[in-house]
Amino acid sequence: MDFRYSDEQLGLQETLQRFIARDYTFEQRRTFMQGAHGYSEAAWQQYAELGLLGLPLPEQYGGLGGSATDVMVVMEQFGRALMLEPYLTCVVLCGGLLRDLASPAQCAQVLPGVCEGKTKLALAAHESRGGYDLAAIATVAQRERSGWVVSGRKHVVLDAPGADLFLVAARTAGSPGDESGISLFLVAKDAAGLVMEPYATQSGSRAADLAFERVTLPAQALIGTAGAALPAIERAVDEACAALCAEALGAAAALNEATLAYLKSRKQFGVPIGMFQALQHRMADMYVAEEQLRSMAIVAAAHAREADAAVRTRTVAAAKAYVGGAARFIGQQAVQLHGGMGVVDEHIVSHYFKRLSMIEMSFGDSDHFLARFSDSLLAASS
Amino acid sequence: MDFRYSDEQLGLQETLQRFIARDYTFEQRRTFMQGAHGYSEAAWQQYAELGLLGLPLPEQYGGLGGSATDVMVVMEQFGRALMLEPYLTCVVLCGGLLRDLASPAQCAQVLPGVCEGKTKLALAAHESRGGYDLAAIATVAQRERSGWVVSGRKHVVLDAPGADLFLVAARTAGSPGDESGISLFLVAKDAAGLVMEPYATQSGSRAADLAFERVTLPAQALIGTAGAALPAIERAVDEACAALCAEALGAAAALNEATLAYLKSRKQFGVPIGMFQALQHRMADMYVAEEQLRSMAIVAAAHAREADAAVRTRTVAAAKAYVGGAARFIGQQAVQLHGGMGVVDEHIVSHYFKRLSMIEMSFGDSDHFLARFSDSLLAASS
Amino acid sequence: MDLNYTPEEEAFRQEIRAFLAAAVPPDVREKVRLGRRLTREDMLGWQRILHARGFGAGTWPQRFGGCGWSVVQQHVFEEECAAACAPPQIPFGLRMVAPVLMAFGSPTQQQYHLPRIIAGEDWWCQGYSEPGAGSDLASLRTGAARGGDHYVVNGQKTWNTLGQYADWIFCLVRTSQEGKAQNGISFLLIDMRTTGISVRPIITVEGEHEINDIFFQDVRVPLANLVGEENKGWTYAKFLLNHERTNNAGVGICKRSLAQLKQLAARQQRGGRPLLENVRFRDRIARLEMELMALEITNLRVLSAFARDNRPPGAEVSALKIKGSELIQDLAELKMHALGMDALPYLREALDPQWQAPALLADHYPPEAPPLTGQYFNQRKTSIYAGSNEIQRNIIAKMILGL
Amino acid sequence: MDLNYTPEEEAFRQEIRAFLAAAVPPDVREKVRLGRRLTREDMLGWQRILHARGFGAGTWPQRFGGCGWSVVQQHVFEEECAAACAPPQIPFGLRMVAPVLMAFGSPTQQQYHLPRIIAGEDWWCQGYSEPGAGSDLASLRTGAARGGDHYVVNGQKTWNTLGQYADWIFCLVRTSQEGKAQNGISFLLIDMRTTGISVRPIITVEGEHEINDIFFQDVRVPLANLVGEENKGWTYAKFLLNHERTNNAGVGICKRSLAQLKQLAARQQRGGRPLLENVRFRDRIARLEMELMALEITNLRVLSAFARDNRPPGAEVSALKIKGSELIQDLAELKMHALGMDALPYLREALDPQWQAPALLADHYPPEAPPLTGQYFNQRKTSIYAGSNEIQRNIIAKMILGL
Repeated sequence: MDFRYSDEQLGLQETLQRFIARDYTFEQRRTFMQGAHGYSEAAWQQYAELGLLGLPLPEQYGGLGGSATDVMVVMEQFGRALMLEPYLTCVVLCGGLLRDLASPAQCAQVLPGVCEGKTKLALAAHESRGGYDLAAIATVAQRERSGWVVSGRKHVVLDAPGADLFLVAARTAGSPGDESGISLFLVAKDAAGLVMEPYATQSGSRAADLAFERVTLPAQALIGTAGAALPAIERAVDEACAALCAEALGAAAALNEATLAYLKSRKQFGVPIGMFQALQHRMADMYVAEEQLRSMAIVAAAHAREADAAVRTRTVAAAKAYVGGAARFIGQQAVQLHGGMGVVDEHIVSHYFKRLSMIEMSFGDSDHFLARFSDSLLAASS
Repeated sequence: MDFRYSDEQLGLQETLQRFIARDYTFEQRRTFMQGAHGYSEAAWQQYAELGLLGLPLPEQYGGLGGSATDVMVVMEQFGRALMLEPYLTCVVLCGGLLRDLASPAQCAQVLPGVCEGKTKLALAAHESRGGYDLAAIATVAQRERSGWVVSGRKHVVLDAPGADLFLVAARTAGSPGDESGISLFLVAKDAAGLVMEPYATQSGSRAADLAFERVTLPAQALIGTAGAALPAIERAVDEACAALCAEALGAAAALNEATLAYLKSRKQFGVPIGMFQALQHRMADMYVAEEQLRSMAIVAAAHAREADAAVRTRTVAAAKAYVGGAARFIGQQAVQLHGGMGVVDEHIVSHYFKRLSMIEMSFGDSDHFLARFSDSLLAASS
Repeated sequence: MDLNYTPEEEAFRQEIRAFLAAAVPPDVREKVRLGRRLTREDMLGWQRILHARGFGAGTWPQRFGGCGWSVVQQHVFEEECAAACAPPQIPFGLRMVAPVLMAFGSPTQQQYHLPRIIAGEDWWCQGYSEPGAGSDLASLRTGAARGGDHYVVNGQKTWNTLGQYADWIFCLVRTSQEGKAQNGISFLLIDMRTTGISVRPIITVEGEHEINDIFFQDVRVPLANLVGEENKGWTYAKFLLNHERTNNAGVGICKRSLAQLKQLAARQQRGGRPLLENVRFRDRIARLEMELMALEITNLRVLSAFARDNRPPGAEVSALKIKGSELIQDLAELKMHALGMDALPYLREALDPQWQAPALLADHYPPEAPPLTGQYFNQRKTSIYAGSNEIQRNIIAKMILGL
Repeated sequence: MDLNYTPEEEAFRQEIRAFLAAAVPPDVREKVRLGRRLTREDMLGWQRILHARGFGAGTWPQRFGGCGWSVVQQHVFEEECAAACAPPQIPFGLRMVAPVLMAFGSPTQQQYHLPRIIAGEDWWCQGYSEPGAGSDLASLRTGAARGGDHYVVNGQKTWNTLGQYADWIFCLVRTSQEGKAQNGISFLLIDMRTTGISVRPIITVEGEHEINDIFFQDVRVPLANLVGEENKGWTYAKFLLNHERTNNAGVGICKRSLAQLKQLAARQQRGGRPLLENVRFRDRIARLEMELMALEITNLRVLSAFARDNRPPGAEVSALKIKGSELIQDLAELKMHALGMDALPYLREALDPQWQAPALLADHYPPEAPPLTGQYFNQRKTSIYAGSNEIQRNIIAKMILGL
């Protein structure tokens, strides 16, 4: 039993921290946010050089074959620095999904470009009018001649504007809500009939709605077996949720640090406000929440690639729900303790708060995951 | 709009306060608890003389025809003094049920004795293994010759050991869970075949389980129309819940007073512990909770006899759920702020805490009533 | 005990309701309903409409052109305004500086300013907080030095709300360093067009320009613009703070927010069914509605006691502030959650009334959606401003509980 | 990062589990499982069984007869004990006075007392708190005056747990009025059979005799029973408090409580269906299980850091105390709620192991039911004793956050 990062992981962490201190300050981030796709392409190339982009990907495709805990190291720093690049969607979510589901030929076609920072991926899976259900897919892929024709719409596709390729979940059989019949396709951003409506997100990155208007794909665009993609998509989303827990940890820990520093420096009535016991106790509760959040992020990483899908799903659900609640508590209280300074754009506190809020809302809010975990108790007892 | 008690109500309140100060101190209460039925028969006779026992009952049967708010005045003082007598069950619940459901002849037979303190009633309605559903009745009453034969069991019949007559809900048609088919019968405590298993309750009064082993009743034991008693029982339980909200208000307010006094008198580290800001803020939250609780108790009393059953039920449900939660908060925090003194039998604080807890558990806990209220939102929207 | 409004109050409510149904401009109503940006003219125009009907200042005494309503009537008015999606009345003139002028201002000040406030001619803003003086307001440092028939003001005010629209600002300034910090403060009225005033926008968490820093560099203010006595400003400031706290509960706004939440929950889908049918989400709504039921009565209890005893609001309003702010925050939070993944888009242009959802978004993104996430972020301010909820708990502990 | 126990630790767990399966007397196991009263003999007897197997004192060094287990091993042991429904080990001797004697006691004291503690021959109790000295322990007033070869002790201790069973009491007494309050305190070992000691039961909220007042009237205590130096007792007291705080999370007990809650929810009926199928109740269970998942890892993180760095527990354990106490309270609360109306009966006699439910009750009243409501009441103490959760927050603020 050892809850420390390994020496290699600590090395990676230190590398990232150095990078952030020099190339990813809050002010630099503000300019990145104004970039074409809402992030720094230069930073992305740096990540490629540091090996981050292949971290969880197989070595034969240029990756490092790292674990979910390795990813946790990276995502924790992404949270601390509020980094905008599409690491979660491109590397963790889509990279992991291809790793698990794609053929060696497909992996060899796409993953090296991901590892090298030349290719960016995004997952087009949600379309359920604000719902989170990955089986609620109405987009249809029909076999035609030697390939497929995809028609349908995808909502809030994270990091879509900067993506080169989309992994698109479409139904090759069954009806919305059915667990089987869902297939995954690789679609280039410039495919004929693919329409994109891009927009910013509340925490500074970009997303888009997509419409597939009879988009024609070759046979080899199908990833994995037709109709059997849902388990892999769910696994990839679980791994992404575990990574989000780590990102929340980084942001919450940094926010607690900022709040503690503010309590010590901000004076009212002639003394630092950290002298007031009610605020001391609040800060103590925020510290405790961070410790518990950290534990759940560790649990999530440890189970993110668990072979038993039921155990993985219920564990990640518990972690995402718990982390969402703890991050909300820390975020709201940090704003409160900062007073007016907590609600202004020029101070980083509001950005941590927004990011923590959007982490909770991504892939399912705390109620959604509480429900999954709670319902798993029924299965366990019967 | 006027949220004050009327002059008559204030007079009643003052009378009760004088009575309590002289005849119902905490130490006197302790001896009453040891009495045959766990309360003071002398106090009961005093209530009769003060007119309390007929307060909500019709004047033609010796009552005063008072409102639910009049009852609120009494129950608030019952809460403050932790009074043990079966006012809630005998007068509010059973008296109100007879008033609404019984024939004039039946009322004339029973209610004068209630008003005079000669007859005590208890309601035998629950039997659902810890459930709160008033329709879950399996006890059966069969027509035989000119009367009825009742068979079944009733659980946790409050104040049963001291009761002279029971109002017994039994099924004359249908199956457990059906809303129709439930009838109400008047059964004497010494009826042949009626077996009682008495016990104390956690807050100092008494209750019992009852078994009806082919208890034979005359035709006139039926109260109201056969099979149609449930709406009246539900109404009476709602009125009892409103009265419990008032009792909780009295207990919570007295507990807040005791806690505030303790904060001012108890010294640690050389100062009264009420000097510590964290405890000041807790006490402020307890004050706010009491104010909100009071508002909900007022709402409950105002709607306790509302003609529209749906409005009455949803309003009382909201009040009982809210009051249960607020009382739990105040109770737990009062114990916490009292430290060790909060968890000992010799100090009144633990008794307030216990009573508040049992008020929440009676007739349905906060989750139960939240569910009723929440589900009513669906009906309202459709 | 009578929970009902009097027949007179009910008649008053009907009168207000009928008036509002006709008077709120449809485009403005729609902006309020959907949370779109309001212009300066939208708000001043609404004040003029109210004034034309004689409803310009509900709680002002009639001798100043107000309606002289009771606090209960004012509550009814505000509740109906919220229900009718009327824009908010700008409080800085009507509810803040005006009561101070009525109590402490010179006849000249009263005669010039009060009619212009009630008629929607001048927009006022507030100059209280400074970077080093928030909850601890008495430590303010913006100075006003006498020079001839003028004060010369230098310093900085912050957390100034909507000062970019303002014609006038009322300021607390330091006119003396003697004695306790509270003693040397004066209350000045300053024309925003005076040379030396600059306004720097502060963008708030949700990306909007709602507040400002105001800088004063050698700003010359006529001595006649001093309210009351020099160095007595602290008294007027406390008087103002008490008046500011009258509608702390915000019951009307909470009711509209709850109604919107329910509509949203009835329309948003989860797994092909309305979100309202999801017991977990519905329970969260139910809890807030219970809280609102209690708050409404608590609020009316406090207001009716004030009206009956004819006294100004006391420390009881601190409880209303705590509960009201928490409730409006919780409602905003739940509305964001109702959006699910649709909470993520940040469509700044969508707050413009002209905005039409692109076809792709229109498919799933409800018309109420654009402001909701930002409102959740922005509403965190309600437990911070006008005396943070921590300050309110201090007030309860000290003034009510005697701790 | 490795969340797994080592193969050695796993083997250790299996060894403990096998031992417990055979060693816990079935009647005692059943009492623990159903929350029935344990006798003094049940608890001392269990200590003797543990001692006979060499498990009498897991964390004591081997030179004092202990096992010298790591904190992780001790955690595994306690978790298995809780799962096996073994009775608790009496902490006052083993975990409180013994570490003080090992560190500061005389060889004579060590040689006499430690073997008797580990062997379950003596029951110890604690004499710390006084009516005027709770969280502010240094203000204690029980005095010990030197007279010849004795101290003469006069005063009162309170919140004494299970002193009615005790052979010995360790006391903080005042031996000097000089200097700071902390300076004049000494640590005495007192034979409970000494003339002048009287024990007055304090009945706790749930109606049981768990704590006492202890009165000392001219109690003669040999000077040899002083631990360490006179007037240095505060140092030993702080040392003890740090040692007391090692198993603050109570993860094993929480796990057993959660398992019981789930069993209860699977068996209790609501509307003809198991309560566990009620989504509202199940969600409440789920929230507590999530909290426990987090707490278990937080606890192991703290313990493994202590073990690795070979250092005594630090202020981190305050977080474990807060979360652990809240969780055990919440679990007790939920179990009471699972009973519904059956939470109301108070059957004092039902806590006796011989009790059989009368036929009428047996019909609906589950065998776990009798103690549950009382446990909910009683568990309120866990956020009060051993340093209230407010004190724990003070510790975190000061020691960890530097506020």
